Amino acid sequence: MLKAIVTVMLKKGIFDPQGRAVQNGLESVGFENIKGVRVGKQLEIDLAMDDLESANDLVHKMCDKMLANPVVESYSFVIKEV
Amino acid sequence: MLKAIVTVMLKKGIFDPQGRAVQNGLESVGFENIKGVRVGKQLEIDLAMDDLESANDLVHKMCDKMLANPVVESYSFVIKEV
Amino acid sequence: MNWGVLLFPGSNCAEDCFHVIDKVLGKPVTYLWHKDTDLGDVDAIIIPGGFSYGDHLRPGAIAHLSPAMSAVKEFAEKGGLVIGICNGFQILTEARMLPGSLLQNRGLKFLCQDQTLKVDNIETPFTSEYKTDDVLVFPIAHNEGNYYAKPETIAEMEQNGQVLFRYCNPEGEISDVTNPNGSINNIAGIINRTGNVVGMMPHPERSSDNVLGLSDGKGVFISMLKYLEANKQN
Amino acid sequence: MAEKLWIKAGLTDSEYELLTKHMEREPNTVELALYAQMWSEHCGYTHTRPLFKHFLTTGPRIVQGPGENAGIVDIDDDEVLTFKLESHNHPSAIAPFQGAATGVGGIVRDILAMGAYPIASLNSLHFGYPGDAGHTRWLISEVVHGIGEYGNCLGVPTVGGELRFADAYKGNPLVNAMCVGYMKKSEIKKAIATGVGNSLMIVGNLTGRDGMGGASFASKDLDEENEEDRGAIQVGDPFMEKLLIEACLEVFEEDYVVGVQDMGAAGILSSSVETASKAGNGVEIDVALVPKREEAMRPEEVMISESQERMLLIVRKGMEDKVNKIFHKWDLHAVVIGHVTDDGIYRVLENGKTVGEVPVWSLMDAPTYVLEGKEPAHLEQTRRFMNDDVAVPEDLNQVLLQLLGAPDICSKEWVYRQYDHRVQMNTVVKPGSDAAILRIKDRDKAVGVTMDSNGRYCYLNPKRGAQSVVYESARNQVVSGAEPIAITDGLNFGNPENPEVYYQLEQSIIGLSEACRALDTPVIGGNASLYNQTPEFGAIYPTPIIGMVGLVKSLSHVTTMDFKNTGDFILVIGETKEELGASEYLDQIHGLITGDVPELDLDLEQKTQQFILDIIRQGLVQSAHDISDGGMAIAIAESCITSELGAEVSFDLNLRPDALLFGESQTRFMLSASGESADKIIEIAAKQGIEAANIGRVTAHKRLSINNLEKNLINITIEDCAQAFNTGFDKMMKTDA
Ligand SMILES: Nc1ncnc2c1ncn2[C@@H]1O[C@H](COP(=O)(O)OP(=O)(O)O)[C@@H](O)[C@H]1O
Ligand SMILES: [Mg+2]
Repeated sequence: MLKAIVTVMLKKGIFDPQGRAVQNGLESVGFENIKGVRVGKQLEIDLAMDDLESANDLVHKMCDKMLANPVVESYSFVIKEV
Repeated sequence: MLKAIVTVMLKKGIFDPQGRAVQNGLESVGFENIKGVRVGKQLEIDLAMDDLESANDLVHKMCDKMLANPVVESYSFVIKEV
Repeated sequence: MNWGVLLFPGSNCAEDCFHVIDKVLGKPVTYLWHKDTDLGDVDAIIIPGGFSYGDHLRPGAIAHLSPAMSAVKEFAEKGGLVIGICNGFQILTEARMLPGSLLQNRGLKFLCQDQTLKVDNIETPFTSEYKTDDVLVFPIAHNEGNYYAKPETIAEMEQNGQVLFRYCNPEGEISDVTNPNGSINNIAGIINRTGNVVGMMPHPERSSDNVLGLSDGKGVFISMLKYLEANKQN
Repeated sequence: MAEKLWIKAGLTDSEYELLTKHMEREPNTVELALYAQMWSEHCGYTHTRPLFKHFLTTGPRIVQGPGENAGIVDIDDDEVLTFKLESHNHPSAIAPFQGAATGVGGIVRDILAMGAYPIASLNSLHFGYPGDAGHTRWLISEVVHGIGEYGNCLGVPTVGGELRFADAYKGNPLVNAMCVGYMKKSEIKKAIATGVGNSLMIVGNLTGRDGMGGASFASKDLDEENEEDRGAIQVGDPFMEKLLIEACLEVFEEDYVVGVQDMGAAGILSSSVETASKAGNGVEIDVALVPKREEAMRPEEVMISESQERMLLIVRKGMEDKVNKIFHKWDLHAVVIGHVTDDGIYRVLENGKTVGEVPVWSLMDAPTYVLEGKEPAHLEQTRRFMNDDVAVPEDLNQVLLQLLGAPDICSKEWVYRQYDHRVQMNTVVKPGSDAAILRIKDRDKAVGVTMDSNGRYCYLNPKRGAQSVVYESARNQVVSGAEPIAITDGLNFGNPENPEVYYQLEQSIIGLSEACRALDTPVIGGNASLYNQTPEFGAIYPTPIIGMVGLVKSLSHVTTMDFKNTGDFILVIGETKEELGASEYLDQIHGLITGDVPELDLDLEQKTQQFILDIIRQGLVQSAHDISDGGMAIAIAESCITSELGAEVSFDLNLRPDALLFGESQTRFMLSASGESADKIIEIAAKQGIEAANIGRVTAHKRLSINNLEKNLINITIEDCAQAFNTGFDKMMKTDA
């Protein structure tokens, strides 16, 4: 069994209103030293497979096809054995 | 400068409709071997500080106070130097 | 003229679009099912609003991969008229049938209000019923209506007259203050390069039945109808 | 049992004794869990059921009274509406987004279970004043977000409701959701398990451990000890619910299904017990057949799980595959989990082996408690309030502005902007007027929907307060052109075992019943939520919430509160008395929650409402608005703000200026009409012995001026009024969004 942990974030340069809102929220309750916040998604995908390489391939395909929208998002992932 | 990468996921045992919909979606376009998907948030927080320990403390506080709702969510984070 | 309204699990404005074509326009209309690849003999396709697949992942992210969408692409490539409204717009951008993408509203909240708009390009099969000075009222109801595309893309679209609708205030002024969701250049609706595929966040169908006190949206469907009729005769 | 396991399960010693008598033996753990759930206040209505006898539940338009998932009313042309409200207070206090969202989901399934298409959603929300408490602001935004997201995704327009504030709700906010459904008379479904051998099929989501014991959780105070119950959080999945609606309605078109029940509190258990009991049948359910999301669930966990978006269908023998096929089309499945039996026994199996069996009737026969109420101590004092106890403020313009911006009165656009109130294309009058109005497609008629409450009134006079709430609901209907038909009630109270709370409960129910009788608007369903209190903040105000539905007989009768034309005359119908007690004005301006609720005359009320409806139907009225929270001045200002027109009015009343402007005398309306119509209205009123006065005109210059006895009381720009009204909410929430 493998677990892919995929992170999808808005591309750099695209304004992230949610990140800004979180930053404002944190600051309004007194947290300091925050230079910036960005909010994205994390997906944990359990895979019934053992071969790391083919899993790697598969997750790339999933991301390109569905999990991320390349117009506005970038993705990265790691695959762990579980 | 430090960067905290915070992951907020629904607690285990709590139903994650989004994960289920993504799993079905992936399956419907032909991806196989998917045993389960859970979807959560990832927050990247840039901190204007250098001390890892106090950053650690701060991020814990942020999570407890605002970033995660302990009733339904659990969180974890790593802090990196950037 | 046969109209088709494409149904996904989670579409919730399909009946509304159907109602307008059927009862307001009095034209034949059928539902198209997302699992089908045969669209029958429709002349125009409406991709309605709603929350296809619950808007999970991203609005339109799952729907655009459905079998019916490949058929819609083929239909459009042959010049068929396609209009995506709200979630339909999101699906069309996900399918890359239209440029750009729709991000979350900058206010981070779902926005339901009667919105004033101006038409930017009246020389399309979707807008011929309007005048450039018209200030129209169409309801909006969305959480991800904040139109984004790369600056180069935007420049190109502006140059080609691909921006169809812009958000304005009741006086017709277009500025950041009159922008409800943060869309670049107040963009509310766009058209593809070949001029037969439209995506728009505001709901023309909700502004088509006089009983509801709004009627400006009817123009979109009547424009389409006239275009179809003119082209059928040729 | 050595340890008193039943106490832990929430049953008393005497309840335990009773159930062993019913069973003629001691229960095992599965059986004990069945009783604990079914005999909780939430499922068994142990404290409220005896009081329901006061309700009027029948009438010419009533097709179905209480006893089904929702009541049904006839709206002519073989068409009916079904509606009900439900509370989700405790879940919303703990996980406000999910609590509120699943509240909407639950009530929508009740409507669906009747066979109807949900056409409108409403909600009544009560919170403490946010003040500096970020927590309350968070609660408000999460609750609103949860309601919006669920309804928006479903495509059911959220068209109305209310949002009210008082310190009494600080520890225990109220979230009550209402849903209205439409169907043809022939499409009505019932929650009944007839036909021995028919199958019980579960449809929708998988079953997990969510909301474990929610029914008994809702029947306790919110205190530290239940913090552990927090495992009970259910997550809503509106997408699944949307598919359920589509698939169920498609199945209902065929003759496959004999009964339907949604799964709410106590899940599979209560839905199947209720359907079996209605048919006088037994059922057997094998928990191993239930599609599950989690492993190693114990039988009782499966039975009482409150996983959302599930329904129970009682399917004709042999039709199971056909039903499943339709669900399959919607990417769902329908699974047989058991059968209807003829022995009257509720039998739980696990892989074919019996793990619990009890008589169906005994589960439905929750013991009831009729307690002794005691008048709350505070009434003695609050009744003694005299108007002279407070001085008339100097600057009445300032008072008006302050009231316009007060939390209970200010514009709630911040809230309803987040709700899709136009989807389905029926919304003729959207949120922001008195009643929301939905047209019925292809017909010249419409329905009015409202939700109202007034906790402060009920706190200061439970009986008359409850009456006032029913009347206010009805006034909201008639000014919109709708004839009130029936109500659903939400009884939100503290712990009924406290005699003062019990008194409030009993008196409120009596008041509510009397008003419903007087107006001939029967109670066709409702919900009770007791134990709304916390150790820190005590009990909530007694808060009966009224959801009302009315019929607009022609679209031409639809009327809104905004003035329409300059030069129209402004009329006040009804008598303004020197009544300050219980008012918003005393509360907001003088910081006093005291006095008695304004007087009510049931006959006069009935007569006046009929009169308003008559003149609207005759086409004499341009705008109509009821005079309620904040009194006359607020009513006029609201009609000005919504129309962006001014008004110049004057009175000749021998009253304190604050009572004239801000007092809340009941049975009053404010209309505008053209000159000719105004005369006619006054003439008709005179004939019927109803007070009506022409007090001035709608003006183009955007000012509001109010005089009494030639003395100017109010002179202010509409812009200032609008500013106060439109920014009040943001100020309270400290947002500028
Ligand atoms: N306060 C009330 N007034 C009138 N009827 C009520 C009230 N509370 C509950 N009922 C009726 O009792 C029946 C059972 O209610 P309930 O258990 O809440 O149903 P459900 O589980 O479907 O929500 C319903 O028909 C409901 O309308
Ligand atoms: Mg029910």
